[in-house]
This record gives sequence, structure tokens and C-alpha cells, in this order.
Amino acid sequence: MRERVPTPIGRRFAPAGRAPVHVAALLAVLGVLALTSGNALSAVGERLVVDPETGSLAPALAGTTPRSDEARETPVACPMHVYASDAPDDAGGAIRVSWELGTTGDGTPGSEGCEADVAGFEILRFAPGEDPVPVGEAPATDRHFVDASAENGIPYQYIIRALSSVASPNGEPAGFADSIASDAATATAQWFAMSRLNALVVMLFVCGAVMFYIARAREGSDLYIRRIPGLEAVDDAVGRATEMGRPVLYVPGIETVSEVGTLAALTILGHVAKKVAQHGTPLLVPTADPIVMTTAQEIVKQAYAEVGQSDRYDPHSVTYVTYDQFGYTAGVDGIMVRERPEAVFLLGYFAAESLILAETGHAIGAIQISGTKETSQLPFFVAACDYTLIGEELFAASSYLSHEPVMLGSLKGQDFAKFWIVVLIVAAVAVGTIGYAISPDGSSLPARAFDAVKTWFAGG
Amino acid sequence: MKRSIPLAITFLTGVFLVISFFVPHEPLGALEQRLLIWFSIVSGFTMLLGVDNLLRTHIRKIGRRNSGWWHSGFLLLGFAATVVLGVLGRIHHGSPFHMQSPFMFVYTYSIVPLQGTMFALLAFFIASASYRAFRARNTVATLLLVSAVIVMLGRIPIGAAISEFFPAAQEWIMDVPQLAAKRGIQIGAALGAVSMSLRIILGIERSYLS
Amino acid sequence: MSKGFWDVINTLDRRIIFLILLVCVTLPLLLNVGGEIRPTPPVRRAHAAVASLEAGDVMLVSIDFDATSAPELMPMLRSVLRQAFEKDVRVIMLGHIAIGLPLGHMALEEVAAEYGKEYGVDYVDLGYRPGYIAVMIGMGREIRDFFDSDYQGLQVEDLPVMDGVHSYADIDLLFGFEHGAVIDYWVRYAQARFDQRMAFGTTAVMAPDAYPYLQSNQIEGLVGGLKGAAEYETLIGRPGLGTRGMPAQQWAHLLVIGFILLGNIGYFVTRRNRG
Amino acid sequence: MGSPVVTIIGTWLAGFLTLAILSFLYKDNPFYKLAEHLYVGVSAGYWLIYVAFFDVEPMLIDTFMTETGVEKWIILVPGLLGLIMLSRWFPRTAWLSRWPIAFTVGIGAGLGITANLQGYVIPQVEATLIPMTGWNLVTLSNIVLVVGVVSTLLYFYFSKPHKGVLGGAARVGVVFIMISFGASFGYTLMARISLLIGRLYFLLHDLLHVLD
Repeated sequence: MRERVPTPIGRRFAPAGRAPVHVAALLAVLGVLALTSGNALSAVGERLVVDPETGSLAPALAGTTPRSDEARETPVACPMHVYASDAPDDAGGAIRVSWELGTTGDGTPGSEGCEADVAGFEILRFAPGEDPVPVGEAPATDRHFVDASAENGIPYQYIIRALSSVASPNGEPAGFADSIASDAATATAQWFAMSRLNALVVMLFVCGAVMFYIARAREGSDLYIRRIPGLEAVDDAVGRATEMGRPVLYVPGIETVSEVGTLAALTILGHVAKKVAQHGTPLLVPTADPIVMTTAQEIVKQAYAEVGQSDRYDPHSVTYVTYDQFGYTAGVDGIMVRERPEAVFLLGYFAAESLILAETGHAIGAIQISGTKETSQLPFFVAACDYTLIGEELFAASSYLSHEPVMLGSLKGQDFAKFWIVVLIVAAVAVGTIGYAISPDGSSLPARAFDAVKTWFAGG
Repeated sequence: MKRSIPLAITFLTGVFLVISFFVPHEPLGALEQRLLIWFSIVSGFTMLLGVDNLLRTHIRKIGRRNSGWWHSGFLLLGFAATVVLGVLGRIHHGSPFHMQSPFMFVYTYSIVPLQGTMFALLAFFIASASYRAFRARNTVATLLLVSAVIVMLGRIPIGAAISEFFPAAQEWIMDVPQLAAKRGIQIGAALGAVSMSLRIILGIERSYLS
Repeated sequence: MSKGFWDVINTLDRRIIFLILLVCVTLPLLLNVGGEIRPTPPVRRAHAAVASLEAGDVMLVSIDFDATSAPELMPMLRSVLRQAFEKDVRVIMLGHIAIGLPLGHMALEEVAAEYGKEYGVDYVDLGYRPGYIAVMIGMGREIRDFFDSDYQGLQVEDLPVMDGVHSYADIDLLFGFEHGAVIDYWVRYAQARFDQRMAFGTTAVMAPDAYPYLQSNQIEGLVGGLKGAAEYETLIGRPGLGTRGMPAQQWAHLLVIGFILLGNIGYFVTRRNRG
Repeated sequence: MGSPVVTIIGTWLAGFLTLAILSFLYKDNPFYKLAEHLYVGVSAGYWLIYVAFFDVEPMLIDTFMTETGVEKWIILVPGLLGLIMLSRWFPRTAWLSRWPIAFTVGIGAGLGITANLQGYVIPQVEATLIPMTGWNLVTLSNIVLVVGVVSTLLYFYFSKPHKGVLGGAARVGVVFIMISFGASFGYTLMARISLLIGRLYFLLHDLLHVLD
């Protein structure tokens, strides 16, 4: 691994390791507010809490399990500030609690010494007029907890109980200290996941571009689409199989239709099946997934009907082999060496079996057209097949083959999105480079603009 | 009717999945998960259609005494034995995958070696494919060849013994140009996938039920 | 050399390549020759991620491979489990490829026995639930929604190891063993949505695909292939199958490189001869 | 399971199947054909069992049995969709199966939008936003990385002829793609040899006991 340029604002928030940046910022603000408001008192060695109503120190809580007397002899001295807030971007039911170990107190150890004493934390919660009850535990290294058992709409307050690492004779933690109660927080459901705002904006942009150009294409504006050699070869491959009187083998990958690559393979199957139907060439479509099988049956049947060859449709052309990746591969290899197809299509989602299929196809001398978005399998297809549709070309294929303006319009829309992504990358990198050249500490305006863009993409 | 209802189903399913992604509030928030469970259940039923298709194909081969028809007999035998042992495992051990279940015999001594060996064929095919495909016919093919050989050498200790260049170059190629192209392909493919998904949801692409 | 010889080389029957390769891999295995192994940064980072866990922390181990990838992934799975049990980390196993879970289970039981760990207290195998995307998203809310019982039907509520473990928030590290696209879904759903810390052991093929995640810090470490397994074995100081297979690897690599060179020489000789 | 006799029989069965599959490398033959058919049959049965007991049973049957109220009835919707899928068995009602097919396709398409944007486009673009700081090898690598991503992306530009600036960028993109494919190929070799080592270890150690 080469070294990386330090990211000004990391994806991760250092101490807790997982908190998104905006939560950290929120907590920081809350922390300052809490400290300045003078509530940063805490109970030391005794189970004292601040009465939520009056703000005064209240004696030991009723309703919690009383500890042994040793507890008071080896107290944990950890003043803690506790903050509770609704967990963001959820359907409610969760409150995020976080806490700090304080550095002050009445002559008690500072945060470092304090931390060494803590064996873990217990999280207590109470609703107005109720006694605190434990809702969870956290290890000594944690500074936050998500209470997923909250009911929406109830203003809960939280108390963090630090447990001493010194054990009493009966094995229980020998001491503990309770924090003052947090301010009340209410679990609420959000109507919009703010952390996904970037995804929404990008989605609206990409889908908007595609829809705009589809609409333009409907109005009849002329569109240029560059040659895609693998797709130009489809007709030739089917033609050659017809001349030789040998079948066409169409392998739509090993995944089900929830994988979008499979959907691409199925749309291309429609075009291939039409060609095959026109020529009267036998078609073999072994499938690894039953849903793909039923969908492919519909597509092939429909293709034959569309070119007026319904009577030629062979219901046995689309078959199920097995869902097992290599069982399927063994079966398809068997079909290859025994049925000797002249044209082999390997399109859709492929994993390791890609090269087994492509090499067997090569060995029987078939013309092979492959395509997948799986970057790990593309090298093998490129090495062993005559033509390979790389990534986006696979998704462009059905548009390209249909020659319908509406479909081609969507390609133009993709290109529009791609163009602006390229512009964004180049511009942001340029601005960032200039910014960090002016101020290596990232304080200049361009550097901050760059950081803002990067943070926005990181979901911060 | 026969066309508009399926188009509407696809549209609504797709749109609700997308909405559910952005809206955590109930009832939309849990919708994605719910629909995915539904998908699994529908797949489960469809498995019957697949198995039915497979069995019919091979029963037909046996009926017609196609050449090698007895192989189809073994296929049916293997299928039946596996299903019976699976059901027995479920009844007697609570799960077919319980370590004591007879189903595990099929797993350990036929699925595992068959899977493993089919996969291991790749060791041979990758050798034959690289021998055949990696010829310096033109500039582009030469690039493919050179980067493959550098990475192959960089991955083994003898490469490092020949020169420290090989492991370093291997890391660099994997980390920089390899990653860059992969990223470019992935971003492009993702845009293509989004566009195609959109065409399907909007009913523009509908070969599956045209 | 005669032109005829190179013509033969250019159209070499692939079965001859197959045979020579077979010999080249078998011999070093039989002779059991050794060699030095130097851990690379991605493997070191994965090792450090597990090393950062403390006693009582929870590591989720996901078995997302099947028998086909066992030669590569089982050695590293054993190493990671050893490192975790050594540190008294709680191990929760599950998997998204049901067909491979028994393999993970075998390794889990084997390593747990080495460290005298107790099932249900120190580790658990939750087994498999179908629909990995639904499971991954659902685990962000409540693991018990999907895994209310373990692989053999014991109620999760009765297992002390699962105390206080409800969602990704309670899982300190996810270590997935991957041979396919499941890693993408883990990153896409558990990392992107829930910010789960994660490291992966993958087959060598998947490793380049996972590199972008490592580079974008979406994942913390990456152990790739038998070589990565050998490196991990070196880091925890316990040589195993990974270490043993390395010499055969070396011979096979040299053979393939030799074939590529031979093919190219043949190509140029015949092309020049044809003028 | 577990008894020595079973282990011995099982190991020999596994050994036979291993050799039968490997024999395909020479050419198609009755042993391979036998192993292939057994594999297809056994694995098809395997996945049927798997889907029945890990899919339909817990998700549909258990949910229906344990849930109360509206959830109990909602879970019947996918059950009904599944049953409608089976309408393909009867030619008169086969068209109904387009409903569940449309549902499954809708799932694929819906996920195809959000998962690809959040999983690929956004994080990969974010990771490519790198400021170039200082003149050193890291900066050089970062420049190559950004140029590689951009040019590869431009290679997929469909709606303009690949001439001029775009043509140049696309050609650079091809260079990156080819280096990437070669590297992936070379990198993969090790994994594939590992698999063979795994099978040979089985044959030599478990079956023939010639390895310790």
C-alpha cells in the first residue's frame, strides 16, 4: 500500500470510531452548552442524581438494586456529562446516549486515572415520574450507547453508572458512580434520512438526466451512438450458428433477478431470441435460478410470437439446471461439449465460473460474446471470448440493440451524468490542490470548499 | 389488463423500494426489508417450478432412451436421496445442516468435493488461457501481458529475490492503475444499472412481459 | 530451431499444459519445501483490527464462502479465530452462504476447543437465514428479528454470549470471509448505512475488488488469498496450511510465466519467418 | 455420520468424484458425465431443501404461526404471489405468473437504483477526490489514479464519436483497462492454484495418505 494523502475530515470520528461527523459536531455543541450552563455537577461515590425537576442533587435513587457496603469504600470517581438525543435517520424507537468522563470533581482523580478505574458502564433510563431502570451496558472504552428500546414520544432521561474495576469479595464491582441525569430526549421517527441527502441529490440528478433525454428523444431529436463491437457481432454469431445448423447457447449468469446484471442479460435475451426465431436456429437457455427461468421463458416465448414464429417456440429451450454455482457450471459445460453450440452468449452476473465456461466454449470452437459488470471476471472473458461487453456496455446493450430513440435517449442521459461526474472530479481535485498549495493546513477558502464537497460525498 | 397490471406492480415495487431507502418513518422505513422477505418467499415457491422443469427434462430423456439416458437416472437418484436425507435431518435433528444429520454426508462427501474440484479446474484453464491470450500482438495486448507478468512475479517470493522492483511494482499496479480502471468501470456500470433500472420501473424496458 | 518446432509450440495442445501444471503443483507439495513470508500492509491492518479488540468485545464472523474457496479461506479463518479467542473476544458466527456454514462451524469448534471456550458463553453459531440483504439491513435494527435461534435451534435469549448484542451498535468488529459479492453487500449495507467497523478475508480473486474499500477506509483490513493466509499465520506466529502451500504456488507461477514467454517467442519467431 | 466406516466410504466416494471431474480436462467421458449428472441432481435437491427449510418455513410458515394481528395476514401476500407463480403449471392461468415476475423484477430495479448510487457512485467518487499536495511519488500516484478514473469513465461515453479530446481520453482509458485486466488476471493465478492445492491435498492426504 502506498501512503495516502491525509484526509482533512475523515469518514470516521476518531475516539468512538463510528460516529458520523455531524453527530460529533452536535455533541460538541451540546457539550459546550452543558458545561457553560453549570450543570456539570456529579455525584461522587454516592448514588446522587440531579433531580430532573429542580436541578438540585437528589439522594440515592429508589428502585435500583442496592449494592453492598464495600461499594462506598472504593468509589469510582468519574464526573460525567451525559447527553441524550434522538438517534437520527430512523423510524424512531432509539435514543443515542453519549457521555464524557470529566476532569474535575472534588479532589477526585482526573479523567485518565478515572478511566483506569472503570470496568464498564451501566445505562439507566427513566421517564417522567418513573424510577430509573437499566436499559443496557457498555464496555469501559465506549462513550456512547444507542438505546433501541425507547418508545416514541416519551421524554426519557439517562444516567450513566460507572462501575469500578475493583471487585468486592462477592465478585460484584466494588463501587460505582452515577452521573447526573441527561436532559430529556424523545425518540422520534424521521421522514427523511438526512445522511442520505447526497444519495437523493445524485439520484435526482442521474434519473433526471436520463428522463430528460428520453423525453427529448421522444420528440425526435437525432442521437449518435458509438459502435459497440460486441453487439455488432450478435447478428453474425446467430447467422453463423444458423449456417452450421448448430444451436445458440445463451447463459444468463448465475444470479437471480434482484441482481441488476441479470436484468440486463434478460433484456438482451429478448433481442437474441428474436434473431434466433427469425432464422429458426435452435436456442438453449440453461438457467441457475428458477425466477430467471420463468422470466426467460416469458421473454423467449414472446420473442417468437413477435416475429410470427410462435409455432416454432420450443418450451424445452429454457431449462433450470441447479442453483448451485458449480453444479450449474458442470451442467452447462456438459451441454457445451455435447450439443456443440456455434454461438455462446455469456451475459449477466458471473463469478469464478466465468473462465470455466469461456474456456470450454473456446475449446468447442464456438464464437463467444460475453459481458458482465463484475470487474473481477472481465479479464477472463476478455482473454477467452471473441467479444466482451465491459460494465456499462452490458447495460447499454438492450438500448443499442433496440435502436429505439427512447432507449438511446437514456444512453445520452447516462453520458450527461458521466460528463458532470468527470467535471466534478477534475474541478474538485484542482480546487483542492490549489487550496492546499495556498494553505497546507487547509484554512484557505478553496481548501475548505474542497473539504466541504468531499465531506458531502462522505455523507457528513 | 394482462400488461398493465404487471407494469403497475413493477412500478410500485420499484418506487416504494426507492422511497423506503430515504424515508425511515413507518410504515415506509421497514418496507424495504419487508419486500425483500417477500422476494425470498416468492423465490422459494418458484424453486418448485425449477425443480419440476429439471425433473421433467430428465424423465423425458429416460422415457425416450436418449443416448446416455442412464445418466439421467443417476441425476434423479441423487436428487431423491438428497431430498429424503434433508427431510430426515429436519425431522430428527431439527435442521438438515445439523452436524449429526445424514444430510451432512451428502454435503461432506459429494457437494464439497464436487464444488471444490469444479472450481479447481480453473487452475488449469487459467494456465491455458494465459498461454493462448497473452501474446504481444499489439500495444494494448502487450500492456495486458506485461502487467500480468509483473503482478505474477510480484506475488511470489522469487520475484522479490530477483528484484525488489517486482513486489513494489505489483503493489503499485494493483493500487493505482488497476484501482483506477476498476473504479471507472464501476462508476460507469453503476450509472448504466441505474438507468436500466429506471427504464424498467418506468415501463420503457419491458421485454420480460411485453 | 526449426520452424516446425515453433509451429507446434504455437498450437500446443492445452492438455500438455494441464499435465505439466499438475506435476508442477504436486511435486513441491510432496517434497514440502519452505520459504520466507513477509506480511503486507493490508494484512497487518486486518491483524491490527482484531488486535484492537479487548476481552468481552464482540466480533461477528461471517462465513460467506463455500467449499470451493475453502483452501484459501479456511486457513485464515482459523488464524483470525485463534487471535480472537486468545484475547477472550466473544465470537458470533453467521453466514450468508448456507452451503458453506458447516465449514465455518467445523473451524469454529476446532479452534474453540484449542482455547477451551464454551459454546453459548464465549461463542455462538447463529447459522444462516436466507435473503442476505434483508438480513444485513435488519441487523441494523435487531439481530433477533432474524436470528431468534442459533444453528441448532437453541433460543438466542438463553445464550449468555448474546447478552446485550442487538444490532451493529453492539458489534465491535465484523470479520467477513468472502468469495463473492456478499462483501459488496456488507459494505453497502452494514458499513455505508450503519458505519460498522469491518475487515475481510477474501479469496485472492476478490481482493482487488475489495481494494477500493480499503483505500476509501470503508474497511479496515484485507487478507487476500492463500498468500494473505500465510502472512496472517506469520503475524500470529502459527504456521498452517497457508504457509505449506506457498512453494507449490511459486513453482506454478513460474511455470505459467514460462509458458507465456514461450508462447510469445513462438509468436515472434513464426511471424518473422513468415516475413 | 462420524463412524470410521462411513468416513472411509465417504472419502472414497469423494475421491472418485474428484477424479471424475478432473478427467474432463482430458475430454468428455462417461465418468465426467456421471459426476456431472449426480452433481446437478444432488445440488438441485440440496437447494430445494435449503429453500424449504431456511426460506419458506421460517419466513412464511413460522411468521404466520407466531405473528398476531395484521402481520399474520400481511405475510400471506407473498405466499399468495408464490402460489400465483405456480399458475404456470396450468396453461389457462399461466399469464397470471407475470404478476409475481413483475414483482421480482421491480425489486431488482428498485435496488438497482439506490444500491448502485450509494454503494458505488458516491463512495467511489468521494474516494477519487484527492488534493495533490507537494511533489513526491504519492502525488504522482494520485495524479495517475485520477487520470485513470476519469479516462476510463470517458471510454464509456457512448453518444459522441471517439475523436479529438474524447478520443484521446478514451484511448488512455483503454490503456488503464488493459493494465487493470492483466493485473487482475495475474493476481488471480495464485487463488486458482490454491484451489488445486486444496484438491491435491485431499487426494494425497485424505485419500492416499502419502502426505503427512
